[in-house]
Parts: sequence; C-alpha cells; structure tokens
Amino acid sequence: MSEDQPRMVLLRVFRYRSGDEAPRYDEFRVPIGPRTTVLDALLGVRRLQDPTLTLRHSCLHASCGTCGMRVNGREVLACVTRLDGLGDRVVVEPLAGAPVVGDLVVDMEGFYRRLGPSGRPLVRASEQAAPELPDLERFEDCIECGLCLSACPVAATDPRYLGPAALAAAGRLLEEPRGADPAAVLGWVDDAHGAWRCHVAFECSEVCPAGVEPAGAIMGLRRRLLRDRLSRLAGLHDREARP
Amino acid sequence: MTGKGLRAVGGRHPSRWLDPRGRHLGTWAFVLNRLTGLGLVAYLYLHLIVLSTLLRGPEAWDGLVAVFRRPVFLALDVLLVLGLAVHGLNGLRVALVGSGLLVDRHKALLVAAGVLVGLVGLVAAVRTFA
Amino acid sequence: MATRTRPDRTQAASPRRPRPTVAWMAQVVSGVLLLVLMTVHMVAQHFVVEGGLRTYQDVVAWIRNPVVFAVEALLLLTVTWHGIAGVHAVLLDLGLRGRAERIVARSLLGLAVVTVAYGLWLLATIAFRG
Amino acid sequence: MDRPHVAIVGGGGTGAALAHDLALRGLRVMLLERGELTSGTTGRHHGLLHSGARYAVADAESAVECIQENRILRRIASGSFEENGGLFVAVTDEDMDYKPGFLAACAACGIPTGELTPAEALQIEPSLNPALKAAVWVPDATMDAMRLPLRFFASARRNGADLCPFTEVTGLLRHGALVTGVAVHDHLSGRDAEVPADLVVNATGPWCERLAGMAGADVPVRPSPGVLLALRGRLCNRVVNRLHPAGDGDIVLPQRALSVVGTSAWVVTDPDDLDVPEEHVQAMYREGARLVPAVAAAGFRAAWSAARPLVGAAGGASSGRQLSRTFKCFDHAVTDGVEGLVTITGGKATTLRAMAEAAADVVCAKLGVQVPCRTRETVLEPHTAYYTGGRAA
Repeated sequence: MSEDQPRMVLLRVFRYRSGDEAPRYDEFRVPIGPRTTVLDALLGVRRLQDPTLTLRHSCLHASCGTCGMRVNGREVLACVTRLDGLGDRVVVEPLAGAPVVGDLVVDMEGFYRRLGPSGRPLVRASEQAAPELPDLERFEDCIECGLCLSACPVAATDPRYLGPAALAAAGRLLEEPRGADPAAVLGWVDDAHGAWRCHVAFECSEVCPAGVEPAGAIMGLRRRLLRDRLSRLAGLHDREARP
Repeated sequence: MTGKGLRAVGGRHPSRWLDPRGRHLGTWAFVLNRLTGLGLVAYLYLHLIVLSTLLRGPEAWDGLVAVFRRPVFLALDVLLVLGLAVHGLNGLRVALVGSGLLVDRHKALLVAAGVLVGLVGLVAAVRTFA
Repeated sequence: MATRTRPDRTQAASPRRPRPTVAWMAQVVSGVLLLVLMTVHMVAQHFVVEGGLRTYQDVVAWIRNPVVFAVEALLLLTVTWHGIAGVHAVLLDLGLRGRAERIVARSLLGLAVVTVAYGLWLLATIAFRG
Repeated sequence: MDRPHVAIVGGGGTGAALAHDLALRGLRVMLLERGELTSGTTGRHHGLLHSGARYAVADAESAVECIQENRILRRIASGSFEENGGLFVAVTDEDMDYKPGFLAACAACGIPTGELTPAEALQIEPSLNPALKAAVWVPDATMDAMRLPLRFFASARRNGADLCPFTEVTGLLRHGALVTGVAVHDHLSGRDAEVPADLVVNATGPWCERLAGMAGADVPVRPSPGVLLALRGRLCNRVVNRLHPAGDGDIVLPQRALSVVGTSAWVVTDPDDLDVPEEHVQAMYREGARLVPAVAAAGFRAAWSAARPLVGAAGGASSGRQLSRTFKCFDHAVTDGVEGLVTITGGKATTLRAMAEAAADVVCAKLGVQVPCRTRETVLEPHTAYYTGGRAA
C-alpha cells in the first residue's frame, strides 16, 4: 500500500437496536487502500470508532455467505466488495425483507425455512453419492447468503414466496435427485407462491456471488412443469400420480 | 437474542419495487409490466364507459369524437399504444423465458423488446400527429 | 389421551384447485392471442380510420359485420380474462393469501363475468340498433 | 439452579464443540460470543480436514490427534466433507529427500498413505505441476469452515445450550481469587448484564490471553496470523500439499467454486489488528503455482488473515512455525491459583471435538460431574438446524 495519505471514504451505516423507535444512519470516515473491502472498513469502525456496531461475518472470502448486506442499495458480500470505486459516500444497510436483529444483522430463519423442504440438497453427503456421478463429490455453489431473496422484487412483497435459493435447490434436486422423489419436488414448487410467482426479473442471478443462476433454475423448473402438464393434457401420461 | 427486531425496515412493501438503487434492467421490465398492466385494465373499463356513449345516440357519440380529436387526447392515445407495446412485447419475452425457453437469451430479448417498443411508439406518434 | 390435530390447511389447500401451471398456460395463451387481436383491433378500429375514430353511423355499420363482431367479442373475452388474471397475480405478489385470497379471487371472477356480459350486451345493442 | 452452570466464552469451533459436549453430559451451558458465531479464527481457515500428514514428521502428537479426529468427524458429521483426499507432491530434489521420512512418520502415526508415480498423480489430478517428481495420497478432505461448527452449535442448542452471539464479555465476576461468572454487554439490546456461573471456560482462541488476564491468570499463547488467498475457479479437485516441511504457500485446495492457497505465518500481539501483507499474497501466488500452475493466472477473489492460537512459551518462538499445533487445557486453579476458570486453546479446526472432550473432562472433574463423553458417537444436527431449530426452552 502507498505511503501517501490514504483516501478517506464516508460510510453511512444503518443503525438499529432492539427497542429503538426508528433506525438511524451513523456516519464514519474511514481510510481505504486499493484492497480495502466494505467488511475491512466496518471491522475497522468497530475496532477504532464504535465497538457497538453489529454485523455478521466469518470466512472473509465469499465462502460462508454471512456478510451479505446492501451497499449503495445493491446486495453484496461485504468481504469481497472493495470500497475503491464506490464513491466518496457509501451507504451500508442490512439485507431487505428479513427482520433486522440489530444494525446490519438480519434474522436468517425465514431464508432457511424456505430452504427446508428441499432437504438442503446442496451439500452432498459423500456416502450417498450415486455411482453414476463423477468420482469426486463436491459442495454445490450456493453459499446460503440470502442476497437473492433480498434483491428479488417478488420477495419484496410476498412473504410466502419460496424465493430463488430454495427454488434453485429444488432445481438441483431434479437434476440429480440423490434419493429424493422428483414428483414430490415438483409438487412442492408447483404453487402460486412457488416457481410460478417469479416474474422473470433475473435480479437473483445478477446479485448471486457464487454464480448459481437461481433464475435459470426456476425457468428450468417451469419448463419441466409445463412439459409434464402438456404431456398429461395430450394423454401421454396416466392421470396425475399425486395423492 | 432479543426479540424479532425491526420488521418494517427494508421490509415487504410495494414501494420497494420503485427503489432504484442497485436494481437491474429485469426489475425495471417487471415494474413496467406491472404498471402498464394495471393501467391497461383501468383503460379497459374507461374504454367500456366511453363506448357506452354509443347507447345515447349519434349526437352524443359524435360530440365525444370531436373532443377526442384534440391534441391532448391524441397524445394520450400514443401513450396508450406505447403501454400496449411495452406490455405486449415484454409480455412475449416473459412468456418465452418464463416457460423455460431462450432463458440464456433473456437479456437480448429484453433489448429487442425495448427496440420494438421504440419503433411502435415512433410509428404511432407519426401516424397520429403527421 | 390423544389430542386431535387440526388439518394443516397451508399444505393441502383444496386439492382440486387448478394448479398454477394451468393458470400460467392460460395467461400465456391469452397474452399471445391478445397480441394478435389487439393489433387487429388497433389497426382496424383506429389506424386505418381517418382521424382515428369512426362516426356513429360508421361504428354501427362496422360492428354489424359478423367477422368484426366475432373478433371484438373474442377480444373482450380474452382481454378481460388476461386483465383480471393479471390483477389477481398482482394481489398474490402483494402477499394476499388464505381466506382473503379466496374471497378476492371469487370477486374478480364475478367482475370478469359482469364485464364480459356487459360488453357483449353493449356490442349486440349497438349492432342490432338502427 | 440444581445442575451446574458453565459459561463458555468464545463462539468458535472449540466453544461450539464444548457447548455440545457439556450439554450432552447434562450441564447447563451458556455460550457468549462478542460477534457472530465463528467470526474469529474458526471461520477463516482454509477448510482442510487434516489427515495429520502435514504434522507427521515434526509434530507427531498433533498428527495422531488429526487422523483420529478426521475419522470421528467423518462419522458424526457426514455430509459436511468433500471426501476428495489429498496429495503430497514433491517438486524438488529436497522434497524427494523428505519423502522417506514422511512415509515412515505417517505410518508411525497411523496415517494411511499411497505412493503415486507422477503419471498416476497427473491422471487423477491433471492440474498438478507436470514437473512433479512424486506424490503421496493421504486421507485429507475439505470442509466448510463455518458450517461444521454450526452443526455443533445446532446440536448443543437442541440439548439445551443457550447460545448468545453479539454478547461481549466485558469482565469477570470475582470473589477474591474465585471467578464466579462473567459481566456481559448485549450488543443487540445495548444492555449490560451479569452471568453467574459455577465455572467459566475461556475458549477465545487467540484472544484467550486477554480474558485470562482479567482474572490475573496467564496463558502462554501467541496469536500467529497467516495469510490465505482465495482464487476464482476450482483449480484442483483434491487437496494439494507440498511434500516438504511446513512452509509458506504449501497447500492449494478447492472450496466449492473457489480455490484457496495457504498460508504464511508470523506472530502478533493483537489478534484484532491483522493486516494482509502484499508480499505474503504474492508468496501465495508464487508458491501455490509450484504445486498447481493454474494458480499463477487465476482471478483474485479475496486475501485475508486468520490468527491461530499457538501454544508455546510466551516470547519464545518468533515465526509461529516452530510452535506445536496441539491443544492445551489450563485449569487456572492449578497454574495461577485462580479458581473457577479453565482455558482451552491451541489446536486446529480438525481437532475441535477432541479439544472439547479434553476441556469438558476437566470441567466435569472440577464440578464433580461423572458423566462420560458421548460426542464420539453422537451424530450432529444439520447446520440448517442452527437457524430453524429454534431456542431451547
């Protein structure tokens, strides 16, 4: 890093504590270098300026998915978002659509409840790896950060919408069921608040930090649902095999 | 942990459809589709009410027609055609992509729909005012 | 003593309700149909007409053409279906659910029936008048 | 009020496993963490489930711990590991000289190995440096640094443990030389509180000297940071280690769609103030590319530092490499005459369960609880249960 005077950036940080009447924004001036990330700056604020600032973080390299937040309105992982190039005034807010527990911390329970019925297929239990799979097992790429749900314009108003991550998980299950029943998965997502609630804004795929492309997965689910329905209508299938 | 905290902040509200920060083209297409859709439904009923004037005979209708030929109404007509073009052409994109077709091309489709909307609007404006 | 558990209404909401897949198909089909019908309507009713609107006599004569009558009637049916289904979708977007959703859905269906009935009556009255 | 109450300070892997162990033994547990769980050292490691081979030559004690825990964790946390195996790769003549002793040491520690010719190694791992001279397969695996501890947390809570993230310990409650609990500040409510406890366990990793100091006790622990580098793309499918004594940039491993290169080592005094020296980042690129050439041209994703808690005589070692990676449990009644405070520190992510068992044994002995450890065979809750499992009544 250069020995010159570091560039200063003004962080406008969303603050809220249980019991407060309304949230407020606090401003902190922070020095930044070319590699300084939003998370670096926030941890610096907590260490040197305001130890009460609460935020989530863990891995520091876009692997754990805990430091999702909105920076200048856009959903990002703070740990890989450099401040250089974001302007002299940067607004930092918690993810949208989830209850704020404190400052930049949101309650992720709703996100994980949506993911629940998928059985979280994204982490592959190695013992269950099917023989036809490549010999190496690997984690799938979703890091459960919740950026997609925060950015989704449908989730912005519909609390029951399954949301991109859960639907992407369902799509993953259809691709490779690993013992799951594809018909059950399809029945689960074929709902007015499931795959059909999506309005093709592709915001989830835009903000996904892991390249999961949830929107593509949702469209794949819909193609599959339509194909099944059309072939039933054409009499190619017997009656619906649902209870 | 203390309670469930603040639900209102960044919570669920249609106003979030209109928060421009950080959003991409797809969200604007969605918002525009919503607004034009609702606008067109409203226009459907307005249209039915206007057409009901036909029940009141030739004088009433022809008098109304004279009013509608004023420039301000002609401008609204162009707006109507634009609304129809936006909803129809973006709707076609949504129908394709939303059915799992041409998903990888969704951005190109959006651009194409935008260009076509522009052309339709241009033609409508020229046809109306020229 | 075993306590009776209430059936989980969130999971098994009336199994015979049409799956949303069918609702989507209907919206796509009606949308594509509208793209055609609305283009025909706009061109035939307005673009080709001098000044964009017909006089009373021309309107009546025009409507009496059975092909025009049929096209307009089909347009009415399709646009009402598509529009009302769209409004329903917006309400679902806004998180409407449960009993309120069912009541609103039925009301919207009623509104659609009334709209189509009134529109057809209007068309017929004008066509068979004078 | 009947069951003994233990306050665990520190929400990392050690605290997680200890809360699980103690809750399973029927104790009342409250865990306090100043930030989010796993926000200290735990979440930042490279995600390696050690086979122990890395330590076999120089630190047999750690190596044995690793291979034992490696086997136990695969059993109790199935699904949390990518069981891809690891390779130790020789690229120089010095590396080849290291090999016989390495194989012998692994055998002595009970770590299975498999020798591969360069051709065989390249066949199963085409990303390797084609100039490699030899490779040895070992039962390494990769894991998610946060989600494995979350499974311990979820299991602990299911068994009644009270987990309190964002609750900072501001002081120790003392009665003379007796520690009687902790004073805390709840960052979410802004309120201060006192938590009485029959015993306080210091599981704060590289911060443990600071907490022990509040009671006038001393722990010989050095915070020893290392730089890690995350690159875009899955450059290899297996853990790739350099077949030589532990050094900078001697490991490349896949983590989902990323690849991680680690690590360097130095010693600091404040584990909160870690920088990421640019020359260390360049060293990761340079040394990593000697194992997996694609590292040199891979896209940068992140570089960060993590502070290991290394147990050693304070003021002794300077680079951190000479310090043992094993863990130690200190009963401060014995070491400093301070009753009611136990410190568990050192170790590594792979040995979190063993550290917890050792600490829980000390805790139970001090509290007169005679319940055996059951964490070796208790299958853990899925990590999602941490978010959806609710709080214990």
